[in-house]
Order: sequence, then C-alpha cells, then structure tokens
Amino acid sequence: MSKYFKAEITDNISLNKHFKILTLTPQSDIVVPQPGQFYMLNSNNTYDPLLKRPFSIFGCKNNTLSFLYRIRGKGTSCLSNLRGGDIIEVIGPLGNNYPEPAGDFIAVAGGVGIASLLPLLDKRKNTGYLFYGARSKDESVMLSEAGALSKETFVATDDGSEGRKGLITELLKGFLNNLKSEISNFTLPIYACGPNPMLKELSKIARERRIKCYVSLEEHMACGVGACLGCVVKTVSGYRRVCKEGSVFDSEEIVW
Amino acid sequence: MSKYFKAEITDNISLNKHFKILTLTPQSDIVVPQPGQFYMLNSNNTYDPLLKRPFSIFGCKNNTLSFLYRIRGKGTSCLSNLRGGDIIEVIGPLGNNYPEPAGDFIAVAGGVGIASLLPLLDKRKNTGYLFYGARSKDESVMLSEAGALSKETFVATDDGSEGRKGLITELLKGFLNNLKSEISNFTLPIYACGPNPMLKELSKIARERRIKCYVSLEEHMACGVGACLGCVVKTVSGYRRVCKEGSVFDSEEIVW
Amino acid sequence: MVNLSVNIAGLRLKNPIMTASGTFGYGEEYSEFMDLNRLGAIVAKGLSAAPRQGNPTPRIVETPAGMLNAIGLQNIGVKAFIKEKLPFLKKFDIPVIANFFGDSIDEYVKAAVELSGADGVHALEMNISCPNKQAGWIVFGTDPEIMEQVVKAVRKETKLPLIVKLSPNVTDIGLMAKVAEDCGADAVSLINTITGMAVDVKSRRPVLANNTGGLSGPAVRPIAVRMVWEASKAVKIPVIGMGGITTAGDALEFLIAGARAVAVGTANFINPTAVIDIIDGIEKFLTDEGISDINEIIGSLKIRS
Amino acid sequence: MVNLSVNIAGLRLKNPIMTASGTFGYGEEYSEFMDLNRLGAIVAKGLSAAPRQGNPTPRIVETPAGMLNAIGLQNIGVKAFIKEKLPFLKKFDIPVIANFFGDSIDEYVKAAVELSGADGVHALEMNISCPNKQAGWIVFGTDPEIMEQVVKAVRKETKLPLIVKLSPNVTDIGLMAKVAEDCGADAVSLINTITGMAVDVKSRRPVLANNTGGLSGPAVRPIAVRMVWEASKAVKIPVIGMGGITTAGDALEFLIAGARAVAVGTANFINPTAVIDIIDGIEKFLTDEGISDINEIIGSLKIRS
Ligand SMILES: Cc1cc2nc3c(=O)[nH]c(=O)nc-3n(C[C@H](O)[C@H](O)[C@H](O)COP(=O)(O)OP(=O)(O)OC[C@H]3O[C@@H](n4cnc5c(N)ncnc54)[C@H](O)[C@@H]3O)c2cc1C
Ligand SMILES: Cc1cc2nc3c(=O)[nH]c(=O)nc-3n(C[C@H](O)[C@H](O)[C@H](O)COP(=O)(O)OP(=O)(O)OC[C@H]3O[C@@H](n4cnc5c(N)ncnc54)[C@H](O)[C@@H]3O)c2cc1C
Ligand SMILES: Cc1cc2nc3c(=O)[nH]c(=O)nc-3n(C[C@H](O)[C@H](O)[C@H](O)COP(=O)(O)O)c2cc1C
Ligand SMILES: Cc1cc2nc3c(=O)[nH]c(=O)nc-3n(C[C@H](O)[C@H](O)[C@H](O)COP(=O)(O)O)c2cc1C
Ligand code: FES
Ligand code: FES
Repeated sequence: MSKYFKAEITDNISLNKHFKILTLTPQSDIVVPQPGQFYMLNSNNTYDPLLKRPFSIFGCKNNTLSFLYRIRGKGTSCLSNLRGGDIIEVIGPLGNNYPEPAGDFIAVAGGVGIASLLPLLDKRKNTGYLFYGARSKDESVMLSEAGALSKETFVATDDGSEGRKGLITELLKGFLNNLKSEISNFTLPIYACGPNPMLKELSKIARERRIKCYVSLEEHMACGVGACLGCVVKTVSGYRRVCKEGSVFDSEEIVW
Repeated sequence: MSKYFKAEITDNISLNKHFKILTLTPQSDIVVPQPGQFYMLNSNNTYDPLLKRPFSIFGCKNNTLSFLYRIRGKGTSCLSNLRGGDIIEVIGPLGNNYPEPAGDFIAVAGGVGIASLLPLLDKRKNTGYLFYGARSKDESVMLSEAGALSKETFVATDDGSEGRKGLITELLKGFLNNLKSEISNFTLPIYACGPNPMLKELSKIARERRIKCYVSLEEHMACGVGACLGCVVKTVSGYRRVCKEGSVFDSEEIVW
Repeated sequence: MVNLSVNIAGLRLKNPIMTASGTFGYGEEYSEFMDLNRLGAIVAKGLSAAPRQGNPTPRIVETPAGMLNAIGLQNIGVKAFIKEKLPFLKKFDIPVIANFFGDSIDEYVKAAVELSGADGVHALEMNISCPNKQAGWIVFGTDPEIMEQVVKAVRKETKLPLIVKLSPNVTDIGLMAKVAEDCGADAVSLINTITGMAVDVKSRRPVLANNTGGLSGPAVRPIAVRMVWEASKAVKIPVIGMGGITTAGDALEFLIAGARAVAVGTANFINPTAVIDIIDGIEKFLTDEGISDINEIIGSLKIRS
Repeated sequence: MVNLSVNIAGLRLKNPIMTASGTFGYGEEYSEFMDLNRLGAIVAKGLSAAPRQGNPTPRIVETPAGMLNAIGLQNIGVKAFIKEKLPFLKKFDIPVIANFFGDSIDEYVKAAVELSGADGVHALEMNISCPNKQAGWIVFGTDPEIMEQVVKAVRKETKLPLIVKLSPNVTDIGLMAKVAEDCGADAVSLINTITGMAVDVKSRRPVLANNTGGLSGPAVRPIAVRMVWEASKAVKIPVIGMGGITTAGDALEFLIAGARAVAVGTANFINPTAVIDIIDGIEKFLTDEGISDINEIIGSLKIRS
C-alpha cells in the first residue's frame, strides 16, 4: 500500500558539501515505511526536472519522514534548494523491503547506501555487523550514528582517510574467514546497498560461502510504481522491475 | 549600452496577495538605468520557465535595483518564490526611456504601470500630475509613495474603493477640460504605462487636444535585445520592436 | 450538471479522459491511487501475440520537460493478458481498450484475433509505430502503403472498434489519418512518441541501450496539438489526442483542437492521480465557463485568419 | 593547446560554434555582450529578395522547455542587408553566412544571386522550410522533388558555399539530406523549427496570430540529435547541427552524433553570452578529457549493439 501526498519541508540540513538530510511532514495520513522501501520525491513544481527521483526512507519518527541524499545532478541540486515551509509531492512507501533478519546479520553499505540500511540497523539494534565503505572520511556520512546502532563496525575508504584503506568487500572477506564455523549461511545473512560493482562482488562472496545475500538495487526510474517498465533488472526469471519486485533482491536471482 | 550580469536577491517583499517588490544587488558593475527602461529577469535556473521576463526598472539606489511586479503566471510565480541570497541572471537596462519632460507633465499609470512611471516622478519631483487607475484599492499599490513625488494626484478605481469610481481617462479628460488655455500641447505632455485599451484612449485624448503623448507598450518578449523580432508593434512606419525602438513610443506613431 | 460523456467508435465514455498505453501498466499499478471507475477508458500496455522481454537498460532518460523511453515493448503476451490481467480490469465499469502491435502483418492479425475473442476487451488500439521485419524494418506507420496493408488486414479480422494509433514521425499526419480512415479504422489516436536520442558525452555513447528512444511528456505537446488539429481536419472519424497532457488546460487544448477524447501518458509518472485531477479540472472549467456539454468544446477552435 | 577549428564547405571556422539564423539578429544586437570575433561563424537573420513585414503579434509563446515562434520571416530584404548591415559584419574576422528564402524558385534564385555578388558574404544558407506558392503552398523542404528543383536552381547560380537548411517536419531526414547532397549542396544544416500549436483555452483560439509556429529550444533537442545522427550517416558532406543547444554538453552531443559544427538559437535569448560560454565549455571539456583536436570528437558516437 502506497500513497501520493503533499508534504511540508521541515528542514534540509547539510552534512557536508555533498550530503544533506531532508525532513518532511506529510500533510495527510501516511503508510508506515519498512526498512529498504523508498519514496519518489519531486524537487520543484515545474517541468524541469520532470520526473520524480527515488530515495530510500532514512528515518520515520513523530510523523516526519527523512531522507539522506547525495547531491548528484539536476534533481538533487533542486532538492538541495528546498527550504523549510516549501511543499513537495511524494509517492510512497514503494518497493519491497529487507526481509527481517532472524538473528544477527551483516549490513554492507557503499557510500549513500547507508541511507537504506540505517533503518534496518535501527530496527534490529545491536544485531548488525556494519561494513561501511566510502571514498573518503568526508563521504562516510552518518558513520557514528550507524555505528552506535550496530554490534560491531568496520570501515574502509578508498583513500584511507577513515578506517582501512581499500575495499569494504576485502574487509568483509577477512571477517568471514575468521568467523567461527557455527556462524554461517542463514544465521548471518548479508544486507547490502551501494554501487553495483560492490553488490556484484558481494554476491560472489555470498555464493562462495553459501551465505544468503540481499541487495538493494538502483535503476533509473520514471514512475516508481511498476507502470513504465523503465527500471528493470535482468534476473534468472527475466526482467523484473526494481521499483516493484525490488528494490531488494536475493543476490542469487540477479544476472550480474 | 546594456549588460548581462548576475545579481543576488536582497529581498522580495509582498505588498499584498498580488504585488511584490524584488530588490537585487548586481554582482558586477552596472549601467545606470533611465526611467522607462526595463530588465529581463529569470526566475529560476531550469528550462521551465524557459524565457526571461521583462520588468520596468522601479528603483535604483545604493547599487541595488528594484522591481515592482504583479504575480500573473508561471514566471512571476517563480519570481515570487525567490528569497534573499538567491542568485538570478539579469539583462539590462534595455529599451529606450521616457524623453525627459521640459517642465510639468502628466503621468498616467494603469495598475502595475506605476512601476515604470514612479522613477520618472521621482526624477522630476513635484512636477508631475499623477493619474492612477486601478481595479481596486488593493491594486493601487505604491499610491502614497508615488503621490508624495507628484504635484497633484488623481485616482480612479473600477469599484470606487479608492479615489473616484470609473476610468482614469475620464478623470484626465475632466482635468484637461478645466486647464487654463496657456498650459497645453508640449508644455504638459502625457507619459503613460498601463493596459492597451487605456493607452489607446489616451492617444485619442492627446490627439484631440494636440498634446504630446508617450506610451510605454507591452508585448511578449523572448530576447529583449532586438534579435528575435517577437515583440513588434505596428507603427505608421511598419513593425517596430518594443524592446529596442520602444518600449516608449510617441502615441502618434502607433497604429492602434 | 455538466455532461462530460463522449462517444468514440461506438463506445460511450463517461468522460473523454483515457490513459495512454504503456504509461498505466495493466491498470492495477495505479488502482491504489484512485477509483479506476472514474476514467473515461483504460488503455492497457501494448501487447503482442507472443510475450516480449524488451530492451536492456537504460530504458529511460529524462530530457528537458520530457523523457525518452526505449522499453522495447516488453509485455506478457496476449494470452497471459487475457488470463492474468483482464479479470482484474473486468471488475470495473469502464471500457477496456487493448493496445497491440507486431513485427509482421501476421503478428498483428494474430494478436487482434485473440484479443477480439476475449470477453472484457471493448476496443482495440493498434500501435503502428513498429518496424516491419518483412519490409526492411520500415516502421509500419511511416509508409502509407505498408500502413494500409496492415490496417486492412487487421480490420478484416475484427469486429471490435478499431483505433489506429499514428506515428508522429511523418511528413503529413493528415494523410496518414486519412489512410487509416479509408482502411476502415473507427478512430485514430495520436501522437505516439517522437524518435529522439540522448548522448552521454563522457562515454560518447547513446544513453539508451537501444540508441534511440521515444520522446514524450510536456516537451512534445505543441507538436501533438498541431498534429491532432491537422488529423481532425483530414478525417471524419473521431480523433483521440495525446502527447504531453499534464493538466486540465492541456487536455482542453487538444479537445478544442479537434480531439474527441484524450489520453494521459507521461504525466501519470509524475502525478499518479493526474487523470483524476484532469477530469475534475475539465468539469470545473466547463462549469466556470457556463458550458453544459463537453461536446460543445470539441473541435471548437476558432482559427485566426 | 586544443585545436577547435573545423572546415565546412571550404570555410575554415575558428571553432564549430555558430549562431542560428533568426536568433542573433544581424549580429549588432549581441555585439555589446561579446566580442563577435570569437564566434566560429555568424549566420544572419533570414533574407528574401524583397523586404517582408512578417506576421501580426502574438508572434511568440513559451511552451514547456521551448517556444513557438511565428515571426513570419520579417526582414529588411537582401539589398538593405547588403547596404546597411553587411558593413558592420565585415569589420569582424569571421565568416558571415547569409540565410535566405523565398516563396518561389525565382525568389530563391534572386536572393541567392544578389547575395553572391556582395563582398563580405562567405557562404549561403538556404532555408527551405517555406511554402512554395507555385506548388499549392507545399513546404519546399518536405517534398523531395520540390526541394530538388529549388536547390538545383540555386546551386546553378552561385559559386559560394551552399548550405541547405533542412526541415525536421519529414518522415525521413536522411533522405532529404541525401537529396540536398545530390543537388550539389556543400553542407546541410538541421534542424529548423518543428511545427507546433498552442491554444488559448479561454478564447478557444490559437495563441499565435499565425495559428501555428515553429518549436525550438531545449524541448526539441533529443529529436534534433537523432536527426543529425541520421543525416550524418546518410551523406558525406558536412552536417551542421542545431536544435535546443544551451550548454557545451548539448553542443558536444551533436558533434559526437556527427555534426561538424553546431548553431545556437533560442539559448541566445536566455543567455546573451551563450555562444561564448559554449565555446569555452567545449575547450574545457577537451582539455579535461585530454583530447587535442575537436575533429577527434566529431562523429565519434559509439553505437550500442
Ligand atoms: C530505490 C532507490 C533508492 C535510492 N535511494 C537514495 C538515497 O537514499 N539517497 C541518495 O542520495 N540517492 C538514492 N538513490 C539514487 C538517487 O535516486 C539518484 O542519485 C538521483 O535520482 C539522481 O538524480 P539527479 O537528478 O540529481 O541526477 P541526474 O542528473 O539524473 O543524474 C546524475 C547522475 O546520477 C545518476 N543517476 C540518476 N538517477 C539515478 C538512479 N535512479 N539510480 C542511480 N543513479 C542514478 C545518473 O546516471 C548520473 O550519473 C536511490 C535510487 C534508487 C533507485
Ligand atoms: C517592457 C515591459 C515592462 C514590464 N514591466 C513590468 C513591471 O514592471 N511589473 C510587472 O508586474 N509586469 C511588467 N511587465 C509585464 C510582465 O513582463 C509580465 O507580467 C510577465 O512577463 C508575465 O510572466 P508570467 O510568466 O508570470 O506570465 P505568463 O504565464 O507568461 O502569462 C500570464 C499572463 O500574462 C500575460 N503576459 C505574459 N507576458 C507578457 C508580457 N511581456 N507583456 C504583457 N503581458 C504578458 C500573458 O498573456 C498572460 O495573460 C512588463 C512587460 C514589458 C513588455
Ligand atoms: C514508458 C512508455 C511506454 C509506452 N508504451 C507504449 C505502448 O506499449 N504502446 C503504445 O502504443 N504507446 C506506448 N507509449 C506511448 C504513449 O502511449 C503516448 O502515445 C506517448 O507517450 C505520448 O503521450 P505523453 O506525452 O502523455 O506520454 C509509451 C510511452 C511511454 C512514455
Ligand atoms: C525567433 C526565431 C526566428 C528564426 N528565424 C529563422 C530564419 O529566419 N531562418 C531560418 O533558417 N531559421 C530560423 N529560425 C530557426 C533557428 O535558426 C533554428 O534552426 C531553430 O530555432 C532550432 O534551434 P534552437 O532550438 O537552438 O533555437 C528561427 C528560430 C527562432 C526561435
Ligand atoms: S520506475 Fe516505472 S516500472 Fe519501475
Ligand atoms: S523581444 Fe526579441 S526583438 Fe524584442
């Protein structure tokens, strides 16, 4: 069940040059989102940009919704110009959600992918091992907040300015290799959101170790509700809509 | 001589539901505008709205430019959303200007046409007879400010909520009929800005009495600099560009 | 009370607002946002006799006030549509128009025949903006002769109201509308998307995996209004207008220019209740203007001379 | 240092950025905003043998990310151009391309001959998006045969480089480009505006006094890029691309798709220094990408298969 509603911007705070958190207050009743779901947001009321943009639910408290976003192109630039009191139109929550972990789990966030995973870490406090990879210290936003919700936190950055230098998937491999054998497979599933190459590598790691791995995918979207067929991903059973059958998929289903 | 420059919004104040005053600070040297000239302003940095919109110079003080505008459609709505600190792009000053009156003069403003005439009243303080017509009290904005700069002020509104009920051109006719004969023709020229039917009526009044009459015309504009030929008006010597040969024309030149 | 109902090709529509094929899924997708019973008609995603998997991604890219799509006509096929999707649509009291296509005349006929036999399909819309594999991949709808063949072939095999959906990628849209009429179409609809391309300058590759795509959205509206006007002057059968309709005002432009009904496409993506807002907006406009029947508006354009 | 210069039809351009006819006046209008010497070439407002007064107003209306214009080809006529405008343009060290048109073959030839005799005109651009009064007002550029007649007639009478400016209102732009090439054109330029219409719903009249107008601006860019790509595949002569170019990135899309030069039109209205910003932006792009010659970019599109 998803809705189309208007919402008033509560605030739009800069974390640094590239990242902001948008908080909004819906002007009508909403459906409570689950971790992994997303919303389509517009950033102004003109025809340019034309389409809404998808953003993962980052927080839902006291009848406000918040989104953590990175300024990339036209749409997110316009979004970053919104100010308290502005009204925008929102569709959501959309898509499926992360299947609830039965016990402890691994969360692998690549950059702004943390936006999608933090609600899961929050819901299952102190049961998630957080692996957070980013380009640099600057780009590992919300690290301490996410870390505080996690059982243990591992960080890697491309330039070594935060945590280990290198790929987060390498850190994860080390961790998995050191795991006691009784923890395995379904008892410690992976939940991941981030750039495609990272997800692809995770799917390999998971397959080799027969670990369940859920990935949240990104595709360009027009409608967000399953109508346009614009956002498909190739799966073992043909093209599937990221906005409808996803964005969370079992990594085994994806034709990488 | 006109320029293309960026300017920072200083403020954007509402006079009432329909009218606002936008003040901006150019970020580079400007050319000082003359009463009757105009600027092309954009209202956001996207392709919608696409074209800049023309606005008469309303004030130029302490290196700021101000514009009095009425919220009409898309462009002016966007303009009304601008806030202090926003940057916009501006072309101007453009067009010709009101020829400077030799002595006393008559200024006839229809509604927001006051924006164009107030700088003239200001420049030639207490030498202008102001005739101000508007739909209602609400719409006769800046009346007291303009009145304070004028020798005498006459007001008419459609609904009689301010000044006389009726057309401002009727008030003007009465005034002219009562004028002592020594004041006439070139000694008391008319300067007018407002809706076309008003200007047409003024041109008749002026012709009958052999008074010089200068009208500032409006046409839809794309470029504002004379390049597109979009904004022409029919004159006795063919089509002329409102943005270049105008916007101020001798009413005798216009084919009404 | 204002009358909004119009007749098209033997169908009575509650109001002249339909959904554009491919932008409203099979109806289900938007049913949680509105009561589908309010629509004038529903036009479903384009169907082929056999299922199609469509193009790789990227399939869509935004352009100024528009978007390019190259979905590649992904669909579940006529049989699955009838079995899996039609039962849902039959629950509503509105005409269901099945949009279909093929890459050969045989494929067109096959799809049309199967759809005509299905209970709950009230009319057919034939998308002729597809390449003909038997004629060097020339798009059916861009060559009057090839178009004639396929429309005639389909017309012979179905008794359902037949709407021919014209391609805008032609020199003379009036001529194409006339060909459709002469071949027995009950209505024409237009415009389908206009072929376009976007280039990624860094990689120097087309953005879309399919190289080119179809332009839709507000950007195309002035072209669409002009073509609807030309087509409605050229034929006596009803014209269904579309292309960039986003507001009630946009829809009215098409109706005034000669469309007896209109379809809303890309706007659904931006506003999932766009069709409802447009219906309400048209009703309000007519009330405000003191017009009691939508049919007074249709084709009422006063040309300037 | 990056090489930006390109050769078109025997002209050497400092850089591939020109102005689009009708959007840059006769050069003077924008000369206070920039040094015209920086331009690749200047294309002046379309000229006819005799002066034309053009259409009544409204002549322009904004549309989503675009505009419709129906100026009606108002111009001072070839003779006045040569006498009053050319002396100003001759002061600059850039090729001056005179755009011209007619409503009969004779008119075209007359304008071409007079312009060819003028010192300071370096090339001719022939606008064939005009109706032919001798052939039932069919637009020259939408019928291959009528187009052939007029291009051949002009070609015979001028030795100046001849650019044929194609109409986008056709089914097959590649074919039209080929016809121009076969008739002896030295280059083709495209796209001219796309015919469109806007309706004022209150008065139920077309917004433009001319009923229809030509659509330009960012809205048309995807269509223009596609057509430039198709045309450049169809001919060996250089293609000059235009339609919605507003940024250096837009210009690069056209160059990559196959245009050897590009023209900036509607963007001038929004940003009077658009051409300069685009030239600078292209130079920066090439520098950043480590490309030393613009010619490496031209036609470098890697089609996806
Ligand atoms: C389900 C889902 C959830 C998302 N959640 C978040 C989030 O919580 N925070 C966040 O910052 N971003 C998130 N994204 C990505 C976000 O949607 C894009 O960054 C945004 O659409 C870019 O818009 P733009 O207009 O600024 O960029 P554009 O100008 O459209 O493009 C700029 C760059 O971004 C890329 N891009 C554009 N759209 C997408 C897209 N949908 N997916 C991937 N790349 C894209 C383009 O290819 C281009 O390289 C999510 C995407 C999806 C599909
Ligand atoms: C030289 C000149 C000086 C002007 N000075 C002022 C001024 O100081 N203050 C002010 O409030 N307005 C002024 N105007 C009018 C102003 O430009 C228009 O109100 C504005 O462009 C409307 O833009 P919009 O996008 O809000 O309206 P649109 O959505 O474009 O149109 C809304 C309505 O405004 C009309 N309109 C649009 N553009 C123009 C235009 N250029 N001229 C006349 N009507 C138009 C339309 O026909 C329509 O009825 C001036 C116009 C000109 C030509
Ligand atoms: C994503 C998408 C998919 C489409 N699929 C189809 C289709 O399957 N069959 C068809 O006839 N038209 C299809 N169209 C064209 C639309 O029905 C419509 O003709 C066009 O988009 C113009 O209307 P609009 O500007 O309101 O979107 C599609 C359009 C879009 C944007
Ligand atoms: C106001 C205006 C006037 C134009 N006049 C001419 C003209 O006289 N001759 C011509 O060949 N093209 C003319 N054009 C077409 C442009 O040269 C150009 O082909 C078209 O606008 C597409 O480019 P753009 O989208 O960058 O504007 C005109 C365009 C506009 C907007
Ligand atoms: S975005 Fe339209 S189907 Fe997913
Ligand atoms: S607005 Fe372009 S010539 Fe006046």
